[in-house]
Amino acid sequence: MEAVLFFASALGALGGAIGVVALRNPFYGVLALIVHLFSLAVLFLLLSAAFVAAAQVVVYAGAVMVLYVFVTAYVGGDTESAWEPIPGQRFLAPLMGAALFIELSIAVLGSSLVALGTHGSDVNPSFGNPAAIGRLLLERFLLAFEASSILLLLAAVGAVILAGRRVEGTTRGSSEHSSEAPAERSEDPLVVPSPGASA
Amino acid sequence: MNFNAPHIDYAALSPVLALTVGLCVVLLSGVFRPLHRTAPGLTLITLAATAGLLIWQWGDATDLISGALRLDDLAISISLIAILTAAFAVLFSIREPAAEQAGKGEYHALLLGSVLGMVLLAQAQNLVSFFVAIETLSIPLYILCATNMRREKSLESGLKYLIVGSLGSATLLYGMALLYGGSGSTDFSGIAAGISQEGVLSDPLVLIGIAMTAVGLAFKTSVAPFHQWTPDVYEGAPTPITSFMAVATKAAAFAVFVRFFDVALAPQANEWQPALAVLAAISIVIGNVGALGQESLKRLLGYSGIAQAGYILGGLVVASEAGVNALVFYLAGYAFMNLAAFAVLVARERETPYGDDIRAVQGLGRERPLLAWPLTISMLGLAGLPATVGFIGKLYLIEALVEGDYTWLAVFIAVGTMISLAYYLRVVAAMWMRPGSEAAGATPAIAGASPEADPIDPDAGRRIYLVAPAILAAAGVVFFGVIPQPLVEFAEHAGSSLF
Amino acid sequence: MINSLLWTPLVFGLIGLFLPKRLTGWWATLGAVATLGIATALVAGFDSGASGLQDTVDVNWIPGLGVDYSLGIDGLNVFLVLLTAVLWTAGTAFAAFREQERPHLFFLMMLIGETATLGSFLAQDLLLFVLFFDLMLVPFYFLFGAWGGDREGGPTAAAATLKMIVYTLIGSLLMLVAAIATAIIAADGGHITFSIAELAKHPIGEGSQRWIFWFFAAAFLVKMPAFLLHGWMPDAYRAAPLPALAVFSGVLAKVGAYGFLRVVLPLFPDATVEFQEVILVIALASILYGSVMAFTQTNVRLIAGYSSVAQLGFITAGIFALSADGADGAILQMVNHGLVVAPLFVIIALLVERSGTEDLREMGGMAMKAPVLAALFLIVTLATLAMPGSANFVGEFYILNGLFDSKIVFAFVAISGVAMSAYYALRLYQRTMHNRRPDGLESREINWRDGIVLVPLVVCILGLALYPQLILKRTDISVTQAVAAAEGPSGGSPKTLSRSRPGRTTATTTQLREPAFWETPPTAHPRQEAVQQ
Amino acid sequence: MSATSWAWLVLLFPLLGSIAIALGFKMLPSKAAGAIGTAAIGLAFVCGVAALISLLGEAPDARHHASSLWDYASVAGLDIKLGVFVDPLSVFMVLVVTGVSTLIHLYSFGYMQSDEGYHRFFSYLNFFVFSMLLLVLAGNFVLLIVGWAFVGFASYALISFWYRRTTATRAGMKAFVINVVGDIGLVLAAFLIFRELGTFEYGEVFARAPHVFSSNEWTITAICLLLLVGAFAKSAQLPFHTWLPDAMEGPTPVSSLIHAATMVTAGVYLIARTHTLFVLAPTAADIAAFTGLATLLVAGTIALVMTDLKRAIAYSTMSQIGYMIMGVSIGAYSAGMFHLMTHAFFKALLFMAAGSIIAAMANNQNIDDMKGFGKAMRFTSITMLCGGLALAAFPGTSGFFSKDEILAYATARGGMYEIFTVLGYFGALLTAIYTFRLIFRVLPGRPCPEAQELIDTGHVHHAHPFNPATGEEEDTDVGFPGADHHIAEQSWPMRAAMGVLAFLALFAGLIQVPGLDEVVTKFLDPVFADSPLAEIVPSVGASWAGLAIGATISIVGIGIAYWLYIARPETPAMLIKRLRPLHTFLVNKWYFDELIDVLVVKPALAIGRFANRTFERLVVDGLVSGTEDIVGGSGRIVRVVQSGFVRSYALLLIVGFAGLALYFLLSSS
Amino acid sequence: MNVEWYIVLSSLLFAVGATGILIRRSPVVILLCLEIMLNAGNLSLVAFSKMVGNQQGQIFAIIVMVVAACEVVVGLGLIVAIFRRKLPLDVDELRELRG
Repeated sequence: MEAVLFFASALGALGGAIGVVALRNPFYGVLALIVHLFSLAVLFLLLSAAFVAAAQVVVYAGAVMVLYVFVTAYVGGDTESAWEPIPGQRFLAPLMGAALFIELSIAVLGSSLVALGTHGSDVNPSFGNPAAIGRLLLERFLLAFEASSILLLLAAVGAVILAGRRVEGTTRGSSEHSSEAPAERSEDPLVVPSPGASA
Repeated sequence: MNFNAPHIDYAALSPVLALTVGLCVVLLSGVFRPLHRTAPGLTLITLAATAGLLIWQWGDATDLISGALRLDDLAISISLIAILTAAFAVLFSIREPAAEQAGKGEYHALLLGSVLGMVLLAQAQNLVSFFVAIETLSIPLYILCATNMRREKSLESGLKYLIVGSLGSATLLYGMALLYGGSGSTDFSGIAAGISQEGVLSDPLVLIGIAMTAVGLAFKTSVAPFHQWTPDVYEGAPTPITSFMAVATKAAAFAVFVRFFDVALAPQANEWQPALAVLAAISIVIGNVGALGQESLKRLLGYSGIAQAGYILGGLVVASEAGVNALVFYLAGYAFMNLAAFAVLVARERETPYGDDIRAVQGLGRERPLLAWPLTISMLGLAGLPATVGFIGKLYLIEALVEGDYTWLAVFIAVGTMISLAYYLRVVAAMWMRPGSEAAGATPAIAGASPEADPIDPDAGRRIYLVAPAILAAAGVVFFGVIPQPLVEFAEHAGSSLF
Repeated sequence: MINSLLWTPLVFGLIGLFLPKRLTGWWATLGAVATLGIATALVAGFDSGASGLQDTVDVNWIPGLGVDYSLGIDGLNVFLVLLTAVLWTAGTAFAAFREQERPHLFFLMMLIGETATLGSFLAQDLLLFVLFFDLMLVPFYFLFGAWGGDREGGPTAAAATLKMIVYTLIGSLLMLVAAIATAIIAADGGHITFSIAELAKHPIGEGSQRWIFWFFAAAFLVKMPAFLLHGWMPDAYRAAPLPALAVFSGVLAKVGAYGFLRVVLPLFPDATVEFQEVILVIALASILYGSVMAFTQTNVRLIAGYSSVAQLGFITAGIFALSADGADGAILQMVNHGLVVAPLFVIIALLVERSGTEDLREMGGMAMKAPVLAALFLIVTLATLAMPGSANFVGEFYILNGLFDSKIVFAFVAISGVAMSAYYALRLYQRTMHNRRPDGLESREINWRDGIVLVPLVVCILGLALYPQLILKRTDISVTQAVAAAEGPSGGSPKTLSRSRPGRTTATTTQLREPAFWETPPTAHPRQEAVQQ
Repeated sequence: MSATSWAWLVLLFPLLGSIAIALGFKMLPSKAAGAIGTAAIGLAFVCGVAALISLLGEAPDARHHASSLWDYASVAGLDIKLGVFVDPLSVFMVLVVTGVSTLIHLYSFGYMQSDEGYHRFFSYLNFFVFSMLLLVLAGNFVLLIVGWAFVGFASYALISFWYRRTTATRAGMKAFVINVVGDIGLVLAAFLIFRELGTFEYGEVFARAPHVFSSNEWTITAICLLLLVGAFAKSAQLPFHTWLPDAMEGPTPVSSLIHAATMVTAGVYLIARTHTLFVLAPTAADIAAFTGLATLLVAGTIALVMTDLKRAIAYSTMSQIGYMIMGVSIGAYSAGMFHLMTHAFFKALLFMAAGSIIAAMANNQNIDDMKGFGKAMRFTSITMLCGGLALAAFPGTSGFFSKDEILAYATARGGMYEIFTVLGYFGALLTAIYTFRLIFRVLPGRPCPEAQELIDTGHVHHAHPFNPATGEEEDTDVGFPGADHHIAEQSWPMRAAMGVLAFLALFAGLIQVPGLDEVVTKFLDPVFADSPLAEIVPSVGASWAGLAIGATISIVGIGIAYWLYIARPETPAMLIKRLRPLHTFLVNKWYFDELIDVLVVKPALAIGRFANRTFERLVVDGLVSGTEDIVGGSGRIVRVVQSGFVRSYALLLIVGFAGLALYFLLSSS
Repeated sequence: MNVEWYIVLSSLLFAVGATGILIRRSPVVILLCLEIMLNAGNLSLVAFSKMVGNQQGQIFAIIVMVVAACEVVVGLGLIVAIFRRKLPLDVDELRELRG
């Protein structure tokens, strides 16, 4: 049963990933990623990480993906041409990908860690449930928790600065100096669902 | 279910808290229009307060928040360097168009956020806080690089930095995961214990983990071959931000580099030492030859930064106390030298049409001696000529290297320095041995110049907030070159706190 | 005392920045003169009998790194210090008499240069030595680059100077590594010290001596410059402003040779002995090549430049004869060459002013209205070609004698350089002062300003010619100690060598008490066997 | 006062004179300069005489003193003092040098009257005398070398005295360089001596040498040969002689003082001084002797065809010095020294006469243009005749006794040394011929225009001089004797000097008549007592026999000359036509210059050109530019890789990681 | 199911993501690929946390999600800014900075 689930979701994750890489249209890419994320969530569950799985669904499939959809919609998901300007890139890139994979798997398979070969230490049912995670977050990893919240804040600010300002766009080459950029807060759709909520 | 909050030593945490509070205040000042002019002031105050608190903590080492952080002299010294740099950057940012466009409050808030990331990074001794800190450091920088949104280059640099940087952090993350798997702990001490037990030593999994973390950190410290973002981002970013990145990022990243490798991965030292030594050598060569024939001074400094990173990495490679001392010392000196140079750069960028092109400093010796001297001193210092802190720093590094049986790397440093003269002295020559290029007329279509940006401010070269820092930093370069002992002791504290 | 000697120039230079333009030159000259005064006092107070350092300063400078600020004078450097002071006075005065652009910077650099040079002579701490050694380059980089002349068809002054700096720093950076390595290997885990005296007490293992020796040698040979490493010299010399060039080739080249005596011989005796021949070959090559180049050059600066290459070759050969007399001669020759080449460049400057060209072929007949200049030039020329009776001759005589005793073949080759020097020196004199005078070339008598620069130098030359012992007897003790380390294995000194023929020495020693030759010798056998011929 | 203190004074006066004139060149009137110069040398001569007296006051064995002022350079086992060594030999030389110099100064006082460089001339001249005295009085080899080089320099300075004259400067350079070669020989000899004996002092060297060296071993031979290099270079012996004829570019008094009377004989003095060593190295001695002989003959033959008055005399000088070298090398020490003295007299005189004539010819030196000066310049021609007779060893004259004494000794020594006698006499024949060739072509006959002008108007001929070699006009403003010249007839100092010398040339021989009085031999005996060769003494009878032969030979020679140039004036031309190749060979001076040019000068210049054009550019600069290119090139590569494509940056990052990971994986397994 | 499987899968995902970054030119897709790489990290973290039996890995994973979210936000913000400037949304077109 577990094996079936694993392989199914593994295929899902992998398929999603490959889809992202392969699909020319970014919009489909986003959709592929969602598949990828959900199947990952399943894997997390298999690994008895309930809360992580939940977060994965909520944060990613929820917030982040919405962002992606918005942006792709906004900038227009036109398919990119197959033209490759960098010599050797097309040949080297997959090669390197393969190299990465081979090296990593050699590391894993060649590792002498006995635990790898096992099913993992068998854990009590409370392992990874929200309570346990929450306790750890607030006790052991309090700092990381707080810091990440500040990080979110900064990211939000950044998004506001970058996307929120109506700077008269000066295309490349032209050199017109717009005086000080107007600093009024624009309720940009992009910032509203900033994942700060989810933390 | 009972919940017992961890014990928190607020005294030791105070610097971080101060920064956080300051960050919020500055951000708010930006929100309320009338106050946003006070942002720089507030930022400086925050930095000053943080620095004060850090100095207050000088000398004692404490674990914070159940071992997430460790505030010791290494952390404090590096944080101080970062804060100093940030202060300078704030001064440089006055009348900086990027700051105007981003809004002073937000701009400075992001700056402070990055500084916070650095302070945390310098203290981090747990993979999680390590990762969070390094991201807290980087993400604001991604943004800041792009803040001069009128200039395409600024945006481009932001995007490049973001993409490659995230790639780097992804690699770092994966390495951390492997190490966590290999050792079963996220604490540095736990990792050290975990990987030093029989059977795990030189286990491929762990080694690959080390490799990946090394890549991540090497990326942040712009060590070749993970350096390529450096010149582009340095050139594209607003100059004050470049100056901040060039020094502070390196310092913080090296701090955690040292802590992670010399503490957590110490058991595997003789596995990674040769590898890192080779990286150091590579970046010395690439950085120095890359800087030859650059027209844009920021680019030039970018490449020179790569080379310098190579030198500094040497201090880490030997994994000895002397090595760490040398590393901290060199970072401090490097801060002075770079800040002096960037102060002049900012001034010239604003008062000439040449942007950061080398032509911007031609004839500076006649025209603005007060700017020419600092740049000259900093160039001589970076070239490691005597009576500058650069010389002592190199001396320190070489001594550590030779002691650690890495003489060949020391020779590399020597040879690299020799190559580096070719471009450092080119700048000096441009200042003292060429007529001023003002006569050449303002033709702003120049590599490295910033065409679409930034109105010219004809007397930027006289602005106290640029000239004073320049002279100050230059004075530091010479002072610590002649009387290095104080700085040496500063560095020795840092080193002794690790070993 | 020694501190004031070292820092006086710098202090004067810095104060000079705040004086009005026209005063700076005089102020700088004053500073140089003051330094000269102190130096003279030091030499006067120097005790020729005592061995070891005299009035030393030794302060912990960077305890963390084991670097001390330790200065001192002994036989090796005492006269080089004096030479430095003398030449700088001359050079500064010469420059002060002329209009300089940006005089503040110019004279500041001149004086910084003096401090750096004095420092490298005085330093008794290996690292301090290296530091000053490198520091010397900085002021001269500015002097050559900013006040030098660009050559059409050639590199700009800046480029030529850059070449020089990079070239000379190759060596000195490697030297930095080597110095540190020496200290650490010697410390062997213990407390690190860079004190030369300490390091000399227990030399490091032969294996490490080998590469360290070459790192130091590289630095010194480039500085001199020696054959094959002189690539920077022609361009730099053609670019350099003459007052600066006078002190540069007068003093800085000597630092290299001095370094061999001060550092290499005492610290790396085994390597020194091992590589003696190699260095000697380089030295000979420098002598021959320098001479040959000198008598084919047409640019007056380069004639002087290549002649110094040859001269420095002699000095190196003297040092690496590894015998007391060779090294004595080397020191003497360093001072002599400094005293000769500086006025030579001053004179060249005057000639160029008069003829408006640096090409030998376009000069001539200038002695006509300038008998005094001609006379001074003649004296300098004769000293340059080591005319017997000049101190230079004594120097070369000692050098070659030392070489003759240790490596006779090298001596024979080296001495051919003497003949060539006669030719190129005289050629320089004749082609400029004698022969027909091209049109549009004025022959003007030297004016009193240049006179008071030139005449004292010439007087020094003459004084030394009459009494070279003045230097020799003060340097001998230290020199003997310096070579002693290396001398033992190689067996260089004349005494040991002539002792190596016991039968003879007994004869001579007994003969000392015998009646002199005009009385009929006790044994008649030489006479008879001569008769049988 | 002791002899040594007199010796110091001897040195002092000329030096002071030189310095005084040099410093006072602006205020001193020219006559005063000349006076000071002459007086200084005169005083030196007086002091020399005083030294002689105080020396004669002692027992013959004790006639030697060393004294030193201060340590010149003595450390590290070398002990070099500033010291003089006084013994009969050096005093003898001092007397000859100072004596002749005084007269020549006197001559120059008149001769150089109209020369712009009057001060310079006398300053140089005094300096030369000082150097020459230093050479002869030096107490050790180093000081000897110093004096040796000083005279070399003085000779250079005086040869190129008229320094706008390119031929003069070239000649000066040639003389100087060849002399330096000689110096090097001496220096090396000194090194060897020090290496073997551990000292430079004459006294100790000569004392130790016999005990240290076994006869003819290579070291002592080497020492002597090196000494000979110095001697030959200075004394213009083969193959180092080529500078001497060119040296005639200098003013005539210089030729007469330096290149006839004193300096060029320094080599003879050197051999005599170091005879102790040569006794130990017979091979070297013989080499010296044969070289002397060769020079004697070669120079003699060349002198037969020279048409330049001074050069002809110069070659005769060479051959006469050949006699001396021969003499002192085979052991006829006092004879050699005696010939040195007499030769100084008559050769100086000949040059003075020649100078007087050349002045009358307005600096034209070609004897083809000269004729009939016998009528025009009585005094000059008479003195010239005296000198000629002495040179041709006419019976009773000084040359007669001195030359034949050498040959007599050679006969007495016997063995292969007979060769020297025979060829020596042949040389004497040549001497007589070429001497009187000059005299017969210049003095008698129908006066040439210049001479005629002198007879008619009493004025010396004026012409703007030009350089025969280059054809360019002399510029007289540097002191080339311009407008008016001075001849003996019109200036008393010249006459005085020439008169005295004429007397000496004729009668100085009488102090050394075999069997009667042998003043010189007796005086010098203590010096050479230690030499076994000194014991060989030709019997009086043999000597007189020799004299008889010599007399006949010289008379025959003069006869031949008369027959050729007076009785049958057309024969020479015919001979030349018949012996064309031989003549050209001689006119080109046996092609020695060309030989040296090919062997030494051209190679050196070629090497120089190679080093300058090829080596410097390719190798030396190649080293620099090569490294520059490598570094710069790699820099360009780096910049190309920095393509601006963010994806390629990412690629490099991944590649770097892959490499790193690979390394770790390999190291783990 | 053995932990190895998870790790191998995660490394595969990591490689795929990297390849994506290397070959795709639209910044949006590149961000997506970054997500994949980070998720690969997460997967291994969680797997290891199961293996070693402590939850630190899971915490780490959560934090990583947050960080990833931040990067996304900033990245998208940049993309929008670039788009607003009428600059091409193609990383290969953005190469003013080079050399």
